[in-house]
Amino acid sequence: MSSLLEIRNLTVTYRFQDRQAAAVRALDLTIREGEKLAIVGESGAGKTTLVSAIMGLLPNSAEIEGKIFFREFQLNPRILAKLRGKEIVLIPQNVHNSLNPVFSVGNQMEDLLIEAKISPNRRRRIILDLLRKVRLPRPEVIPRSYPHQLSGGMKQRVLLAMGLSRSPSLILADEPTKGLDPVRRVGILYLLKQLVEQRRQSFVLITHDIKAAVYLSDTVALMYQGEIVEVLPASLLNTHSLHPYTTALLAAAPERGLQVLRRINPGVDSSPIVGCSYAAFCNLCRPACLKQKPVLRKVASGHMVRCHAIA
Amino acid sequence: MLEFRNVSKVFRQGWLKKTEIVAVKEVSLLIKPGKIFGLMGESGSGKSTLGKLALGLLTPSAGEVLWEGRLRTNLRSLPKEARLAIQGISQNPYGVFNPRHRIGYALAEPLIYHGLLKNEQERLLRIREILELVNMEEDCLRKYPSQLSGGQLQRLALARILLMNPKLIVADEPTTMLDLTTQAQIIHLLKRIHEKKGVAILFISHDLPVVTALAQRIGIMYGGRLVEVGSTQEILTNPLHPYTQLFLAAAREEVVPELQSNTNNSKGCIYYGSCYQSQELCAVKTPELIPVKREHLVACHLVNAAKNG
Amino acid sequence: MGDAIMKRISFILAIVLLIFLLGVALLAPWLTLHDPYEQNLDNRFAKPSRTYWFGTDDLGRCIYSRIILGTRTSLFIGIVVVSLNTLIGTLVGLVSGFGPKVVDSIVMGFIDVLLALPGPILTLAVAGILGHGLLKMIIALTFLGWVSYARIVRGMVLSLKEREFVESARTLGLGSFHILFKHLLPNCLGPVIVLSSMEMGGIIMMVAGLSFLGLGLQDSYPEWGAMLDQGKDYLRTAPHLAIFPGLAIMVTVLTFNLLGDGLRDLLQGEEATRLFK
Amino acid sequence: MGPYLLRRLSVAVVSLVGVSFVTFLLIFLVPGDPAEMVAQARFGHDVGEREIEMVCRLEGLDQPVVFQYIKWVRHLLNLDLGYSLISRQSVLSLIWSRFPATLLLACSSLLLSQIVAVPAGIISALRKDTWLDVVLRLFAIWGVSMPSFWFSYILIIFFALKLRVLPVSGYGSFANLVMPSLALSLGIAGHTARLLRASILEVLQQDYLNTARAIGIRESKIVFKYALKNAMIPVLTSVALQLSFLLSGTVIVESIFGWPGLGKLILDGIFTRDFPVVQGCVLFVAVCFVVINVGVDLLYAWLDPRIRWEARG
Repeated sequence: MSSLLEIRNLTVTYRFQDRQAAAVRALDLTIREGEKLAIVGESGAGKTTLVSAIMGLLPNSAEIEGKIFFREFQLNPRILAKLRGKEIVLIPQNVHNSLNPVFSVGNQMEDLLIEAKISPNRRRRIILDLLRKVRLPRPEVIPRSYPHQLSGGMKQRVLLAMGLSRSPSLILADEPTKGLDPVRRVGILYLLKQLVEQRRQSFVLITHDIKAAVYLSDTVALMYQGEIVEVLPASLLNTHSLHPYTTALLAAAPERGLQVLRRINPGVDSSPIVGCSYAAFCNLCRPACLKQKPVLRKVASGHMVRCHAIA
Repeated sequence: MLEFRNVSKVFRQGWLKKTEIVAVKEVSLLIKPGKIFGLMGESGSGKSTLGKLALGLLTPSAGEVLWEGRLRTNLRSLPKEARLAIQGISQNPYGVFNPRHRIGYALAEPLIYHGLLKNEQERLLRIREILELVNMEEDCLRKYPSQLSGGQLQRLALARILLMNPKLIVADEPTTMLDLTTQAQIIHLLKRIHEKKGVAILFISHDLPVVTALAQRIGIMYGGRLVEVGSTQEILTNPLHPYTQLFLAAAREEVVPELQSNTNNSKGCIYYGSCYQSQELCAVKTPELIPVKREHLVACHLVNAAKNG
Repeated sequence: MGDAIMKRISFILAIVLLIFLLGVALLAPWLTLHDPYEQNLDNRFAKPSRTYWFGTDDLGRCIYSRIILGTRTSLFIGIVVVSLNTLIGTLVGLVSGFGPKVVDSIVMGFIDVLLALPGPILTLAVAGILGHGLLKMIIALTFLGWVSYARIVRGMVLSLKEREFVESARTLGLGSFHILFKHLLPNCLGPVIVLSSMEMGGIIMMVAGLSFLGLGLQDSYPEWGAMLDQGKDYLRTAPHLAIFPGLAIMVTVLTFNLLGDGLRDLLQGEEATRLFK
Repeated sequence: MGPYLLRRLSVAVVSLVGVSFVTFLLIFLVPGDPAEMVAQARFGHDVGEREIEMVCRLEGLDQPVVFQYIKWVRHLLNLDLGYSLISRQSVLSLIWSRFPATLLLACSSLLLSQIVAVPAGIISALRKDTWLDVVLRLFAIWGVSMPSFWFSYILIIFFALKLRVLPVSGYGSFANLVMPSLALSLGIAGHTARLLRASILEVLQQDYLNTARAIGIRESKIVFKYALKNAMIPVLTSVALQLSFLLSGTVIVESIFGWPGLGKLILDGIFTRDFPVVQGCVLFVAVCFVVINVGVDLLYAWLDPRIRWEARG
């Protein structure tokens, strides 16, 4: 598979008055054609910043360094403006405020089809097809409704339908299962699974939900403090993960007995400039970890780890 | 000790209060001292409203909330101890503390207000003791809420209510906004407090694994009604209500049929529209919550019919 | 970054101007060049000069000295009226937002009717009917002035009431008055202060307007609006009669508007800082 | 929409009742005996006890307040606002004769201010933090801080006295309209530009705009369709308020430029102590106020579907 999206040495820093904070640090990532990738991490790991950087939708307070290539083209705001919707699409996290409250759903969907230069007489049918595809109940009344008349789940599906409207090569979904109860969560997971499997295009799932990541993707990348600490095939996540952070994260799941493996190493900076960023909480921490930043090293086919303690 | 007797809560909205939203409908439930009760259900099932009714933040539209046999509807008429016996922690730890007060003040405020520990030395000692219990350093007392993380704030929220010596803690989705690792810490903490202090907990959540890890008994709510109550073991191994079965299957990540929006059919079973085995009776008569076994109650005509027949 | 500097500069400017205005108002008697009431009919309409910085008016009085003393009048009325409005409005808003629903409905019904009244013209009518005098002017300006504060405070209280920290204060058994003054009021103050600053400019303009129409204080009293009114017949021959008092009004109003903007940005900045953390 | 309309109209009716009551009460603010006042106006300054008593009985001023109010309202419902104490004309006909002038001035200055303010506000928000924004914002805050009466003087000095291109005062020709409109529109323009800028900046931060970008709506459409409609909603209220203000608050400018409108009528009424006229004008403006507010609410509901829904739900 050839690479679809390639991120090289990406650093994103937020500035606010005289303070600054790096949300993504020197990150390298390749998404191949047709790959289903999950980026897993806790809040503050920089997941959302990463997708915003890919989409070119970072706020003004963010400074961006590094390069992003899409099919060999280096992305810049002008190219991105053309690619968004057509080639790359983001399904946002906050579904409640993601549709414009003063326009009907149909009106907003139609705008997308106008962008795609689809003739007016075909638009209605296409909209209905899309709404059926995301399995919304009563798809014929949805275009006439306004966003506030829809439930959160319905809005999420409408956004998904909008994202699919131009069959983009890459879909990014930001936390689609966040805060959902089991029944709704399974509903959206199943729908996503169907849509992802039907298509040969690439899919990136941003989530903190490990089970969802395993269910929907072939590859999982774990993020901690703006860095990718481990990449491995999804099927191996539960059994073969190596990084101490991954281990701690998996152990904290209720099914694994809510174990707290993370400990606090006294006197270690929790966001160091040199050294491993996980050193402050790592139960395998050794002197080398404080002095030098580990690199992402290949340990097996399709498995990479950023850790001094893992040879 | 905390008892809901046929409690309903209806919110009225709109012009001339014409639109009624039934959040909780005819719920009867007993929460026993020193136990952890897990209340589950989808969003909008009324579980948070029930929590607020327990805390006295809402008054029931019908029915009674009793605490140790006394009506809890009029908080002012209760003695201070009974009033403070139920305390809560909420979903959003970032909002629990007044952004303009330091943590130290926030912790001491209720003690000062109620004149519980008048001596400043004693007060500080007690606060230190509690901080140690929740694993927080003393230097947080000088900080403002905005300087602390969600996990830390949740622990401090817990510390503040522990200072009141509650007999029941209503924990309304206390970990949904927290990370996995932080969630594990808070759950452990709740468990430790429960064991050490013998305090009862009403744990409200839609996260089945978390609830089963904590609770001894579980109640399932749907559409404002309690549809099934039983011991954790019993619910996990022998769920009887069709909705409970669906909920458990979904939590195991099995593909489940999608729920129809429940039509506001006041006559029949609340789950009628989505049920895979509904009968004629279900459309016209609301099933009552009836024990099928000791300590296992279900509100379903089919289950009752099976039991009787 | 440019924005931050611009904001800072205009805010600093506002504070400097405010200190200047307050200083002038406090020290007015020592800053005048001549007796502001002294008429000198031999020296009417004198152009600005070294002895009469802003010239003299139609009665030969020193315009500069009258403007200096007028600062006192404007700021005094402005501060009194805004304080009264803020106090009444905040109290009504707190009671309405936090009290029982019945009280809220009644108060809000009342406020809705007051808001349906045409504010400026009613103020004018009330001032006109009541007649001249300081107290009457203050009454006319407070008559409807408090309503906007009440509405804002009520809205804030209603939304704060739903916040977790107020709910938890209630379950911790804290009394209503305690919650009201210790938790709700401090969180309402920011926007109220911003509104007060913005209103201050409006009130000072209104005072000048009423005086200009001859509905304010007594004629001889040094007041900017009244001075402008005196200048209206001499626009062709002696425009300085009208130019300087108007300038004083504009600078004062601008000061409070800039101050309000600055305070609002400060408040938003504080919230942003909280979010950033 | 139906229930919403009904609700708005019922609120309007309540407001009208309140307004009528408050205006009725105005007469009690008058220092001294209203009967004496009426008698003085009718029979000259040196009235005796007998005349005062007669007026008192005739006008029902000796009856309880409630009866007087009911009587007053009954007159109002017959469109009878009473008669001027000075000219003896009916107040309503006086108002009708003056209203066109005020309406003309109000509309022209509102139009003028919006023509300037809307582009200024949009440019200022879209070019945030550039020198253009800084200049526009300075203009806006200056406009808000400028007393209309002083600005009128400056206009007169410059255009009428120095350049001699416009008449100082008067009514009737287009040239007469220019300066009063300018004087009134400055403050409104500043206000609207500031509000529009803030409103657009607020909307630009909303998630739905970023989402629209993320799913591929072009930037121009995002700004001119998605952002602008949302941003205009709060501005609309303000414009309506300005219109109400213009219908009443033009008193100063009308008196400076000798514009024969409602403001001048009120002011003359105040000075001649012609209270029925003052009362009638206040009531008339208040009714306009209520009508405009209902209109704005309907427009609001048309623009923002959430409001329609809220009323239904």
